[in-house]
Amino acid sequence: MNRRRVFTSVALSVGLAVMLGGAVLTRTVPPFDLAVDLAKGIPQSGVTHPITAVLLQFRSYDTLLEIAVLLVAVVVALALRDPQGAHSAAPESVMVDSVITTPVLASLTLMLLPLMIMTAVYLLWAGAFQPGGAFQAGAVLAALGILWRVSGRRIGPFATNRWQHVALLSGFAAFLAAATSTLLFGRPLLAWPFSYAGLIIVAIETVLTVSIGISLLGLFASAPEPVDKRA
Amino acid sequence: MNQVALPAWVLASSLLPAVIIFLLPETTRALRTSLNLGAAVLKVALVALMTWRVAQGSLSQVRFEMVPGADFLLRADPMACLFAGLSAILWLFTTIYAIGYLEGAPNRSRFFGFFSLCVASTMGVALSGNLITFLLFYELLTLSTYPLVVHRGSEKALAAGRVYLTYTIGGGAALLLGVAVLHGLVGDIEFREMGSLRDISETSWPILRVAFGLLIAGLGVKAALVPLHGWLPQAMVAPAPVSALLHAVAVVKAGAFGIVRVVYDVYGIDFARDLQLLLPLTIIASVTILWGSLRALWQDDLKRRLAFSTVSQVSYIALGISLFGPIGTVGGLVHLLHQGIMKVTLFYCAGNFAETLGVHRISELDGAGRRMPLTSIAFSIGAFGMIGVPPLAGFVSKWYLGLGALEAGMPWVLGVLVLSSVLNAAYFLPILHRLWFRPQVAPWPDERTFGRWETSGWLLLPPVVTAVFTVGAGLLANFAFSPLQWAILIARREYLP
Amino acid sequence: MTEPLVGATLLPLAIVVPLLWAVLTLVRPRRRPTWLVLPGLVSWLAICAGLWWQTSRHGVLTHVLGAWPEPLGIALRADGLGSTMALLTSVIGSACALYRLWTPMDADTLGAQHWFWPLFFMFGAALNAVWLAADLFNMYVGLELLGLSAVGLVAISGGANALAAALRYLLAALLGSLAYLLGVALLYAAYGSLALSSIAAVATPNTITYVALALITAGLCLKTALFPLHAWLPPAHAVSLSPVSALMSALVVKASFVMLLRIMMDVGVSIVTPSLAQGLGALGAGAIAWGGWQALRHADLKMLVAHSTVAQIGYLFVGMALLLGGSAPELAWDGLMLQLVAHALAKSAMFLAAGTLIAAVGSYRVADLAGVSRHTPMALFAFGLAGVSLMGLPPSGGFSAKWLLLQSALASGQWHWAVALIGGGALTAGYIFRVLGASFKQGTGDTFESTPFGWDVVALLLALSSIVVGVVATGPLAVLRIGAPLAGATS
Amino acid sequence: MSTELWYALVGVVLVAVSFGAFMAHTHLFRRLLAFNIMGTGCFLILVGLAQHERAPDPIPQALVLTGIVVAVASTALALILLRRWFAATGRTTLPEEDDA
Repeated sequence: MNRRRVFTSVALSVGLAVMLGGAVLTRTVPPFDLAVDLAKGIPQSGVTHPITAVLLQFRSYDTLLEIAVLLVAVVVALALRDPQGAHSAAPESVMVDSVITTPVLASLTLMLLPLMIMTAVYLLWAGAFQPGGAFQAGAVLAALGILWRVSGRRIGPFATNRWQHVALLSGFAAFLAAATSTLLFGRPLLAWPFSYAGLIIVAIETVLTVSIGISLLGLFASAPEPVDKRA
Repeated sequence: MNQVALPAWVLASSLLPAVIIFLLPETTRALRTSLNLGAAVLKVALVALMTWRVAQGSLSQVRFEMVPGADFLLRADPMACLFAGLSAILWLFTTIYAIGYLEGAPNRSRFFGFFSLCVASTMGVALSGNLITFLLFYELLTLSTYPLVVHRGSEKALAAGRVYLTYTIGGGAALLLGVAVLHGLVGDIEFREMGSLRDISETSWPILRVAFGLLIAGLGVKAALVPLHGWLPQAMVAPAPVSALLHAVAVVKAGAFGIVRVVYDVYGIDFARDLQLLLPLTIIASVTILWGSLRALWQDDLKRRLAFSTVSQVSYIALGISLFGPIGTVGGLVHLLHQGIMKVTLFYCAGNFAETLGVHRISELDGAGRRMPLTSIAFSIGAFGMIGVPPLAGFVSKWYLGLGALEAGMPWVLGVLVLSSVLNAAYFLPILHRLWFRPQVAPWPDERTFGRWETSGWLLLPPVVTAVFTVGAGLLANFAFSPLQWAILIARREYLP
Repeated sequence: MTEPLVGATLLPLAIVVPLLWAVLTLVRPRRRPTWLVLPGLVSWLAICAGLWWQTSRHGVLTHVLGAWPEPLGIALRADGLGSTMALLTSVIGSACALYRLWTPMDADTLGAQHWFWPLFFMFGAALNAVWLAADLFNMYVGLELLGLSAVGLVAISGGANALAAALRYLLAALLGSLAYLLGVALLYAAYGSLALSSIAAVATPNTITYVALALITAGLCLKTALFPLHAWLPPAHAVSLSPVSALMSALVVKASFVMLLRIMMDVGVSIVTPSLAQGLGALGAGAIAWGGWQALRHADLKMLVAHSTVAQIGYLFVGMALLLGGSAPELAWDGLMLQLVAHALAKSAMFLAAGTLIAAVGSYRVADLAGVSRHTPMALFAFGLAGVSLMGLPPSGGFSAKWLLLQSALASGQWHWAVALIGGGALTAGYIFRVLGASFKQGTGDTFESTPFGWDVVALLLALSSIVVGVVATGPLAVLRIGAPLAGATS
Repeated sequence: MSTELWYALVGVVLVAVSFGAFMAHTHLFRRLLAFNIMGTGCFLILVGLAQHERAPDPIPQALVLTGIVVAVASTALALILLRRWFAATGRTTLPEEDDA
């Protein structure tokens, strides 16, 4: 990379550091303290852990859109994945480079399988009263899937396999349905009645876990096999 | 139809045909032709009705708010009728002429669509009741004439189109700025007899002068005031009916008419004098008159010579306006009509020579008078009118302009008039001499025969009729509703509160 | 009281319904799911129209999500600007969708096209989410959803060029939204709230606020492709499918601009000094000049139109300068709003028309348009009408917008903006007539592809509305003033 | 100086450095990495700055979780585009930049 580019970059980064540093150091005590309102809100939220309460009650709309973002990423991945079209059953592209064929990994994966599923379930369940929740659990599931794949086993390509396709959608679809249903009862969007709130949240989290796991795995799986054109 | 909406009807009578014609397929010739003619006749009728009503003193208008603080306002007042009447009548004949001229040419739907759009915007210019509406239609006119100028799609035509745009868009920008400045100063500016800027404090007079300069610069482009006239001679590559439109019916006239509006109905003639704005205008006009005539002398291409003659002739209007006093005003206004009638005649004839004999250059015209007597007679009448031979229309204009100059205490303008008349004679008489007194030397470059007539009837009728008008406007100048009487009516209103 | 409640229910619907159709079209991806898409478009249009009408009758509408009041919870808020943009989005979105439905699919044989519709509806939902957002962090999520779906739409246009454009666009978008997020983090640290309204009430000029606003402005200007941060825009808009280009140029850049406008008017107005406003305006003027110049010299038709977008964005920032640093902010607001609407309509019409022309002559080059005026007059006419509005020649929305901005500039005695506005118009005329002139040229070999009639209709309707909106601007502007952050604005 | 403020300052350094890297590099993958580090720094600032001299505030933590998901999604999308681009052209940089 050329000299001028480096100089400008360094200058920019120093400038940014000064700006941010100044901002951080001159910070004053803010006029609002949401933590207080939050503490008041928790009892009506139906969950005990504040972060989960924020994610799925107070700012659940953000979470809805966040899942939509994830879905968009997966959709684009799938779109770029199958040049032939969604329903021409394309043979699964086995990723030549990323398959590690050692008996160790193969057997280890088999042993890890139940353990990781258990971890995921635990994380999901823990989310209600301590750090944890759908995304973490989903990430673990995805990791499991990746191990599975890297160890040379096959996973149906996501664009063609109906069930995985549905599983992919289900998380967002369920969340959307749960969010909208309240409108039918003349309540605001996402305003779940207190008595059901906890139940609904757990349900959503569960579906989301699976869906997020499959989404992440889909993102991994649908990367094209690396072909070095220059070789 | 109720009379309040009358201006709207006048506008619609060419706007709707424009839209319909655009949608017509190329092949439906009969329908398109009848639509054109029907609309043109209808418009003449509507304008006549409107003029009649205005003469009785009833003032009809259409108004709604476009953007906050700026109204869309169409209004029929005497001056509007003056211009609307001219372009309505001339449009009728130009339409007839164009139908004959474009027989079998490609892209006729496009042509006639923009043709009608162009006249619709001219009507808008005539009828607009405030500066912003005027600006609106003035720009629309630019847009709708561009496709006509480049209609042939040749390199030359496209080049001419580029020149045309460069000038008119630039002018439009100046006009927009001028209007915006005035609008910012006093809000929405309606056209009113004696103007509406009288009661502005002395302190903002400099701004008013700047605004006047911007407005005249913007309008001067279309009115082809030297040094903004460059586009006009270029644009003569367009088909003959378009030249007629540019030179007599729509574009140049819109510029001149705009100057009239600005001087009389925005600033007010006496306020303009107090601002010392009239003398510069007089000088520019005089320079343009002489320069145009001088350049015309050296042109061999017939249409090009006519174009420079337009540059010179149109400035008579600006000249008359800039002469303080009712007589000068009458001279200017009446010339708005007379120049239109005479110049359109000349362009029809030039087109006929080109279409029938393939003659474009004056040096090829020898003996054309025998081959095409009617056309040549019409041309001669137009030419004599331009020179100002009594009792033709041109004479009336120049007579009033001369008296106006004396009234305004500018005798030197008389000199300008005499000199330019001499120049007119100097570049028109040789043409007539070739037409009538020279024997035909070479065969016509590209001759077409049309049975017993010297040329197609579509092409022959318009020049003959307008030539008759040229005579009539001079002979019958004292009858009611003659251009002269109408101009006097307007002048009376402009000076006597 | 019931009616405003009904109206308020329309806010979440405006976001949820497109999301729902995104899911439906995702269940079984098809290239042309006409009978699935049409109901979606109709309901979308109906909801946004209703929302606009409700806003015009009842003033600003608020929907408190989850019944958790701000600032703890998130609210959706529809002021005049928000609901107008939502309506505009549904109209232009439906137009582009119809154009897409009329596209003969053998034209693009790419399997990726199956995934157009989910992304399209996600995109629509994201736009509405941004228009109606009232919470700084929620705006961030909405902006990311918008950015990613837009990148996706570019990427599936196919070909390596599309990939490169999408990558460039994605990097710019990510950097921009991260800068925005940094700014939001600082604002939260300084004020302890994310609700725009509550911060606006207590905003004070101190270092952290300045830095936050600087970061937010920089990030959003990058996303709005304000000169000189515009490099990513032209390729991204030029390689896309024509309806996608139309959506991007008409709406996406507006989303980040509207966010910036809201933050500036609510939080920044007491903090931004006139000189800073002048600086933004200067960049705008630079955009007008540079974009116009580039459009004049590009041989590729869609690149020309895309650069015209760069130039038109400049007008928005000139308007913002007049809004923040001028003495006639009401005029500036009206002009700015009208420019937003008129440009959205005109530019979408122009991109669709350009797509038709390109399909007709089978080439992207302006020079190859010779003779097309005879073959596809309607598309050319639409292009011309849209051009009239972009040039700011009367009668058109562009003219009325420019007129109002001009009035504001003169009233503030800031003549330099008047010069920029009028000069920009001349440049625009230059490149528009470059296209028209080329198409009027007598064609050598008139061999043209025939194009769907529907294409012409859609483009022409959009172009006509961009003209009409300028002649009857008073009504829409009255709605756009509802809840406007101006002194003496009706709320 | 409280721990949270320390977090925030570390975040500032991370953001600044990675921003410099984002600007300096042409290799798309490096730029993506820089972006991710920038994101991390941003989250550190968000969490750290919000709750120093104060009771721990769970809201920024929740925001950060949302932010992380969004960042993961965009990173994944970027990676896929990047791999496609590489597979299609064998380039690791954008066309206008010299293949460094």
